[in-house]
Amino acid sequence: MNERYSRQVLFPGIGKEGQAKISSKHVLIIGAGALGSGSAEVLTRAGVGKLTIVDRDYVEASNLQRQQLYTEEDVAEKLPKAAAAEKRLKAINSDVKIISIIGDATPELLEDLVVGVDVMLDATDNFETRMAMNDVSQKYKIPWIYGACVGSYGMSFSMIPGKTPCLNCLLRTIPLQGMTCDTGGIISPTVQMVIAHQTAEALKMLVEDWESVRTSFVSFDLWRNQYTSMKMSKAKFPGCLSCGDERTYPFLDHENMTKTTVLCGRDTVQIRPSIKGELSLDRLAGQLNSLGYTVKGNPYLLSVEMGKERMVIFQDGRALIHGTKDLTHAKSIYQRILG
Amino acid sequence: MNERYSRQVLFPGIGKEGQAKISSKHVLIIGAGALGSGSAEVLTRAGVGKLTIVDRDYVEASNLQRQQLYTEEDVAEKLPKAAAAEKRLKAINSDVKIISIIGDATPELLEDLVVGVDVMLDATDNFETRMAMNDVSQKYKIPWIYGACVGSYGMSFSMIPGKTPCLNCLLRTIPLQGMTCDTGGIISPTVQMVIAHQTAEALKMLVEDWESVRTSFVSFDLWRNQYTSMKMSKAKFPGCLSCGDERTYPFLDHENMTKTTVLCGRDTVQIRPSIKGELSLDRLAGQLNSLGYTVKGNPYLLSVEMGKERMVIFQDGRALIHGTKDLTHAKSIYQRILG
Amino acid sequence: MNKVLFFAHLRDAVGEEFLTVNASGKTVAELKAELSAKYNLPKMETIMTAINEEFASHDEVIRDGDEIAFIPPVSGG
Amino acid sequence: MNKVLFFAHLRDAVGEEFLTVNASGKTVAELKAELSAKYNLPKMETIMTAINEEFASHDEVIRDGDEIAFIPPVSGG
Repeated sequence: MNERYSRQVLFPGIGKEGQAKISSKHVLIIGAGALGSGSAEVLTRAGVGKLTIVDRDYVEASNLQRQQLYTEEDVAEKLPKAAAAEKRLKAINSDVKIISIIGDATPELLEDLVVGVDVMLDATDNFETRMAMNDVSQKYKIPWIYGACVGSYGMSFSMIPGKTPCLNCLLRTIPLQGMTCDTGGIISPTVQMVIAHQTAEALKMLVEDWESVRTSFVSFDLWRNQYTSMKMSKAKFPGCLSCGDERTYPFLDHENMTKTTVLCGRDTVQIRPSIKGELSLDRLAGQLNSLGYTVKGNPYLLSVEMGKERMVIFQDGRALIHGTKDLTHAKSIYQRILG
Repeated sequence: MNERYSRQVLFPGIGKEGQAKISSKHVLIIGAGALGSGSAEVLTRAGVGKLTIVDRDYVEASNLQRQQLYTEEDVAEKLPKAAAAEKRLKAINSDVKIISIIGDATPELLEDLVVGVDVMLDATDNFETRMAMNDVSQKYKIPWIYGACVGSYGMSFSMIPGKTPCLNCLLRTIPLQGMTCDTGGIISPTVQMVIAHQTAEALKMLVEDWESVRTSFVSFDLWRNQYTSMKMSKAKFPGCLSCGDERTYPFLDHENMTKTTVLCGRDTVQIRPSIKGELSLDRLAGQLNSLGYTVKGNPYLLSVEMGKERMVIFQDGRALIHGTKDLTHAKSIYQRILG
Repeated sequence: MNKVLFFAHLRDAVGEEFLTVNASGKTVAELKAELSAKYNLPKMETIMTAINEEFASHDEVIRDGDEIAFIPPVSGG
Repeated sequence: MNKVLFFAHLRDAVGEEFLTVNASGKTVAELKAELSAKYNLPKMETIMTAINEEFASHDEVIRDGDEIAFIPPVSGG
């Protein structure tokens, strides 16, 4: 018995056989923010065989309050999160093969990366990427684990293709104006609690203890002392375009994705969201105001100062990010505010 | 607004006032194992003013699977956990004053350290230390937060002197043969979940949101998908010697503590537990056997090979640790097995 | 009568952890529309609904005594 | 009748998440002694008991329909 994993092997749910399975498996984590850095640390310590982690951002001062792999030095060096994560994960466990990818988790990239993966963990900050993960999960029959949090409120749900409902069964569409950590704030214990649920589920899947995988949708509020388990046996939607008989995997389709374009000759990126809808600009302005942003507006648009950049948001969800030509950076700013 | 804590200040439960309070407070964490290293990281990232962390052990390979501040290098250097924790915590947040203490959390040390402390966090691995923390909490009117875990099972309870029941109300005595991570194993998600509860409670106390502090006793099993909240309003025991009218703080009394003595002229430490009781040697032998230890015995004693040391345990809980003269190390080995 | 529980920002908007309303005979979508208007709640189409701790679709009919919970999916991570 | 829930190693020892027993009129201590003998459970003196999700002392009397949970305090950390 490897001394390193001795306490985990002692746990009857894992044992020697389970540990051997864990060390032969490959986990893909999408996002290296709060949830991603935490889950990556848990699974690296647990001795997973291979771990791939994908992120498009670099480490900023405001991340340190909850993103557990990073230090002040990483902020000073402006390291990409994926690179900073890889450095720390390798210092923690040199047995684990860590693959870090600096980039936007587009459907194309997800389809490339998912080959040979045993479990996918959701650690992204927006529903567009989650819906793409959900379609990839169904198309390639890879289980994935949804996790999300804002403030003291968080949730998790395990999805196994062919067995459980999928995210598209539950939501039917991409929610507009989902609450994000940049609009609702976040405390680190909430992150820890979501990670606890996601990684426990991941371990069950890695040791192939499918009977123990949680079938209910968990949500909780640590500040209000709420915890609820919602049974999901009736949640499967037969007409679902992601997991039903007539499936089309709509969120792998370029048509249904946020479009980003650099506006010719200007230091500006245009963002067009996949879903046409009507934003409540009043509500958004109030929210951003109370967060300390400088917001100006009229009935048709809002203009928000965001450090070096300025974002102009129209009622249909379209936005212009002035002050950058970097498509990925612009999309990241947009999704931080609009989810 | 300090950019670093911006997402936490956005959370309405904290806000700017709460953040100012957090940065002026002092937290004492007893233990720098799984719970202690995790909670210390959360509170350091959250920007607590001062954090004192106490531990008697050094970093070992078997810790890395779940103890989040430590790396392979710390194991190679055999760093004391408190020192390794301090190093990493300072790299994470240089605003926080970190005080690390390498030593056994005896009642004397606890009484010294608790002066000026706002909240104590339990991250120890034995009930003797917890009962001493509980008495110190009552004597000096400092709230503390119990947390513990084994396997996929964990629990937490917040105790506020004068308001809630105390640990001695609930247990009335020190449990003999409590389950420990060395006998029942442990998976890291369980640790994360206990940390989530303990640190959420700590943040509520630090911002003085006493209304939001959880009054129920939480226990959960992540592998079996159980979660239960036990109401505690009827749990206060009027005759309690720790928090009742006739209080004597029994667990601060030297008489009620585990005694350790180096046996004259031999490389052996004798351990005498505080509570006289009858161990079930059969059960213990079975347990240790199934964990892979070499155990010999007769109806009066067990002899267990534990790496460099050999422990002989008698039916009344007394033990001899052969192969060491280090009192703290011997006590640590004993409590890892017997809780 | 029905107990209706609110989570996350819905709870802030309503100002209570739960309300007691008579929703018997209404569909989930009808109850959502009614509460949304009364409390000026943010768009509720994508908010999940549990009836007696079980996922319920928009057209499910609420019976007397059912406990309803509104669980907003969030996107932070 | 009473539903009795077991946590942690008690559940392993009993082999079930819960049992249905008739404990009406018994004290918590009596029920513990009975189950301990029947299932050869480890010492139960320091195991906490909840009746209907509320902490109960050893001498509390169980009534018909009460749900009992046995919650062992653990010491790992």
